[in-house]
Amino acid sequence: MIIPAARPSPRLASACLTGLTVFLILIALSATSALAQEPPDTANQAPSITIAQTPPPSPATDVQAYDNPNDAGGAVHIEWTKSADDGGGLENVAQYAILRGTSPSGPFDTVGTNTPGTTEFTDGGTEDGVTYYYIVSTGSTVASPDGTTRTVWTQSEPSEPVQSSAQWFHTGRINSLLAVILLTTSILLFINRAKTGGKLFIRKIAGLEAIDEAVGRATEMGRKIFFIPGIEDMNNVQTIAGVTLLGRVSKMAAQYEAQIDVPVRRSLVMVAARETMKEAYLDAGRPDAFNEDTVHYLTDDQFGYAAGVDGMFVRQKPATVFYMGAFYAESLIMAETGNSIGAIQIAGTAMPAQLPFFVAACDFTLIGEELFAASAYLSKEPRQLGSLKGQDVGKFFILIFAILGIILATFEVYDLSTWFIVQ
Amino acid sequence: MANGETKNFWVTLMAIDRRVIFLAVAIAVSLPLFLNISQTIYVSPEVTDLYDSLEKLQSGSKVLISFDYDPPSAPELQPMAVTVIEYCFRNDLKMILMGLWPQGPQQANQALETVVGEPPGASFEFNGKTYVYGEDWVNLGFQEGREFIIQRMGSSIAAAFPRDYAGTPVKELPLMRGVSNFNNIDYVFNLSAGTPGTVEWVQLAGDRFHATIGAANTAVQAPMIYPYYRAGQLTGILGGMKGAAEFEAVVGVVGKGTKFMLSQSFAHAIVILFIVVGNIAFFASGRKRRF
Amino acid sequence: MNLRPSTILVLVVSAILFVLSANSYGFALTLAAFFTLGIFSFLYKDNPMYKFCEAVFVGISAGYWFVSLYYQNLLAKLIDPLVADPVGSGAIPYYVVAILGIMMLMRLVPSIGWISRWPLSVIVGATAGLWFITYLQSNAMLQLQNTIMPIQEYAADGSLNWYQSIGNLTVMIGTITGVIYFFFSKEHKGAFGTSAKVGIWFLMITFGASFGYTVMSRMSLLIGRMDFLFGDWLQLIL
Amino acid sequence: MKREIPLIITALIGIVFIIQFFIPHEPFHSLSDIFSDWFSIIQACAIWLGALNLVKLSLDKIGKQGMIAVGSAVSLALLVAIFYAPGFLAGRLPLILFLLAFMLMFAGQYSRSRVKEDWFLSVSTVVSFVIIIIAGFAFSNGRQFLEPGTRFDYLYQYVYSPLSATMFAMLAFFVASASYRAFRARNKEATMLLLAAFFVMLGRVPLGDWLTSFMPEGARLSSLADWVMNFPNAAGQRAIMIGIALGVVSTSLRIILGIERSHLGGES
Repeated sequence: MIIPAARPSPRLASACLTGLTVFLILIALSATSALAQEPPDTANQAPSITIAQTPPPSPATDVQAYDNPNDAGGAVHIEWTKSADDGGGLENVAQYAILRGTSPSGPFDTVGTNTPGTTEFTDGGTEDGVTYYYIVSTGSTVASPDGTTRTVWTQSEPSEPVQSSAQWFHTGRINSLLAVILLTTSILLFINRAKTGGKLFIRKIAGLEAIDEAVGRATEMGRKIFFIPGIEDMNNVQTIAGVTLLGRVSKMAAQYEAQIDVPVRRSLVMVAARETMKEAYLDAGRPDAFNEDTVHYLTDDQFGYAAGVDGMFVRQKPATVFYMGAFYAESLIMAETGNSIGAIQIAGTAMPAQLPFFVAACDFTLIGEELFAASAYLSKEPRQLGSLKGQDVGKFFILIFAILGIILATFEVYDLSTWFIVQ
Repeated sequence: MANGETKNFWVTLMAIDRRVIFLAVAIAVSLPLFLNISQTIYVSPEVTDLYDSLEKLQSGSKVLISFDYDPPSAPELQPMAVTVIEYCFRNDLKMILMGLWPQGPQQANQALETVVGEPPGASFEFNGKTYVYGEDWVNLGFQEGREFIIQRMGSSIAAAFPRDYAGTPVKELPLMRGVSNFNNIDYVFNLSAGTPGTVEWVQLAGDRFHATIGAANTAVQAPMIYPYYRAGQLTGILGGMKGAAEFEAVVGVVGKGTKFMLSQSFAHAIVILFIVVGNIAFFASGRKRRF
Repeated sequence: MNLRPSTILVLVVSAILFVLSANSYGFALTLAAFFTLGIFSFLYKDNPMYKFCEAVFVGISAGYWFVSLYYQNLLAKLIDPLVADPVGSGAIPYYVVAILGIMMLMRLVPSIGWISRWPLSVIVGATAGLWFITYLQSNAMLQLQNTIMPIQEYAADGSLNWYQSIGNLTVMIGTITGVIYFFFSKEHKGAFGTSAKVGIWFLMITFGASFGYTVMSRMSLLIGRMDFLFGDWLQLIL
Repeated sequence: MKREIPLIITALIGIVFIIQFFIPHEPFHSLSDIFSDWFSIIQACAIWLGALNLVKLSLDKIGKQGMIAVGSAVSLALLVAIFYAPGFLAGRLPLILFLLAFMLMFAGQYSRSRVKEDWFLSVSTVVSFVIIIIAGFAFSNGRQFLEPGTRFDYLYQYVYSPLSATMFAMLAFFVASASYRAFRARNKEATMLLLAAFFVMLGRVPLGDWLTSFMPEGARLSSLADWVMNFPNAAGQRAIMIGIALGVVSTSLRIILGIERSHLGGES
């Protein structure tokens, strides 16, 4: 394989320790000096508030303020009961202003406004540990005799004292935590089992047999095989899977003595593809038959690459074309030309927008995760195999919960869906 | 042999020069631009739902409109942007414009210009009312950082966007007073052509910070976000040019979306025709294979 | 193409002068039309005009990002705060990220290019950490949550809403069989195999819908260009 | 050193973002905010890197002749700029730095230049890059460079927009041509796909309703397309979405734990 597996080393351990120290220092720094301090809120420059006698809207009542739950502090949540003139009565409420003070007698500063009909507001500008009192002021717009309009306000009673604070655990996310633990352990367990040589079963993937047949066809016809490993670089998992499949195709080609051609768009992919092919030819016992120029770089330009591949298709009329990796809009251009010259085309990609076109224009398509499964199946690489199995555990639980939940819900026994709401 | 000749005919038909097809498409798309045929626009439920969610907003509510697209997707998304801005003006909603794509703020300015009829400047008259920059609308500009910008906005919008598109500190804009994060935003309208876009807005602004989101998408992206709509993570979806036309229909404006629908009909018709003829030719020429 | 340096010089200078002076709307539209037609000329065949337009596109878009990112990101988010408070403890993170940013640019120098892995690992680590949670929450748990529902749904008057109920059932069957198709630990045989087969049908309908929508999208883009050419530029559409 | 430190950085930052989801308390909240800001800035630098790399590659292809041309053009532009806008040197530090860097790169490439066929194209790329940079940094009112009417906006509207929009509009032609020559109902799956595509394509434009106007409302193609999009499509997309979500979770986990290192790019 191309990527060296992880090996813990003494150097790594000491480096870890250094890193951890740096990390702790960072934490300490942030705790003492509030690293991400935001500029102070300019909320108290809000428009001045006139308290007029007539015609005042009824006040909001029952103002309740409490610490905003499950946050890092710095926020208070305020709720109130609508003014009698909001959605009834005089129908003259224009807005609510939320005012904050540090004593029940004031002074109060506006921290925000909300529209009529609303009954809550979150003040995100509080300081933890300071006691605050809130009042909600109900405003209505009145016309003055001189034609201008102004807002008259009626204030509510101040709320009970409140302090904001930070929480150590988000209580709405326990289910999420359980899911994280479940997935993490099963993925790690399976990777470990694959590493220690445990047998992991993966179902037959139909596309793989099609590959063998397609390589055979090229030999029969005496024409070339083209392999396009996508247009992304080696840091894309789809490209890695594509290159793994290239190994399989090359081995078959070496055995059948079929000619293969691999035009690539990225130079790193070229290096990786050459390595893989060399190994495959060696495996097949034909190292002499491998020529490095089989894998060649065309251009980095997306449409330029597509045009280049097109030209090669038309001139060389390959019997079989493989598209395995990450593709974008150029998939269409290449698949069309491949189809028009009568090649058998086998595609595999996890790009959702390109899959439909591959299904319609190719003879066989590995859909999404099938590409990764095929790669894991072929390479027997512990990371790939283990992750695939770990994900299967996740899918298994999803299937069980879905089926069970639907049955329980349909017969109105229990609503299982509430287990999966994450706050 | 007659049979051989027919076969030859189909083979020739299949091998037709691509440029002929290109020309046919160009004509099918351009011709209807000159025609004036009235069409009934059917409005789908996902558009009605989005409109209803907008209707629930009280006047004075703050709507965040994120322009996450560039000129290539403008034919689909610009009509939706124009319509939503017009809607906000009509219903007296305050607009906070921004972009997760660098071209977004400029597309926003262009959309404003389309609605107002001139570059908006610092203030302008519209429908007999004066709108002032900083009080009725702001354009926060673009920030690189993909979904991390949304994540940052969840704790502080002013930290994610320290200055607006013209370099004014965001803290100095009256509209942004009291807007600390998503708690103070009543609605998020996302115009998206890819990544970062609707998926990120749903995952972070919606699911993590509990904002209400309506999505306008290019047609390429729209089918993939239907699960979010069904799960209530989105209030509705406007998908592609048709979504734009439907949105124009419910809001009651006649814009480019409606105007282009005829070309769109012709274009779809010709693609379907191509698929049908191509398949007939394929099967008639007997080029079936083992697979 | 064999242009002499002097010709290039003239071209370049006139281009720059043009940018500095031109503001005429009509001329600008013609310029835009020129680039539009230049790109479309590829459809006839690959030609120098297309290549030129493409080269300009590559340069202009790189420059566009370059300028945009400077003013809106680097200036507003890094340089401004450092200029405002260069010595306070609050400036530490900004200095750290300034160094990381420079390390990123070091890739331009091949011999010390490896140092760019440090900032790169910030990007990769942050993305991995954030996605780990967001995908689990929004794309797995909440989707499961919405799949779990009673099949039957009642209308406001208490009667069975057939449209919605059948729809619910469709979503449930489609989701479950689709997930079964992507389940790799069991052979597709018997009832399990049948489910997987149903799953692939659903996937095909899904791809069909995507296909139709993608065609819609691509055609819209072309309509936009045609509208520009015939409407904005030639003023033929009223 | 070359490998371990990046792995540690990846792990620490990844873990902070995960912990922060469950523990809202400091320091994780502030740390995740800082890292988000870092992400933003580093990403910006990465894009700068891409742009500069492009210039470097183009310079490599330009060759001596072109170098002289571009070099003269840039110097000339600088001169014109200085005369055009007095006080130019004051507030335009980035531009001057860029031009200096450009000159350095230019000189560096000059010594090992190779004349190639496509040097004219490379010249075009470099010149367009330089033009928009100068327009943006020197002649677009500084931070107000996005205001309608600046030269930067002009280049955006009349050069960048048509070029990028047309690039993508070409795909319409390719889709049409592929639908004629490549999309075949070759098996059951492909047939099903194409049928669904038909209904959606027709149902999503007024043409579909016009064709089925003899049917009662609610049974026309538009309603059918609605149904396909909202139920079978949503179901299939959801299955794919769940699969991808689990894939992302496991990849992220492997990256954070340092099991997956392909992003660090091969050998140290």
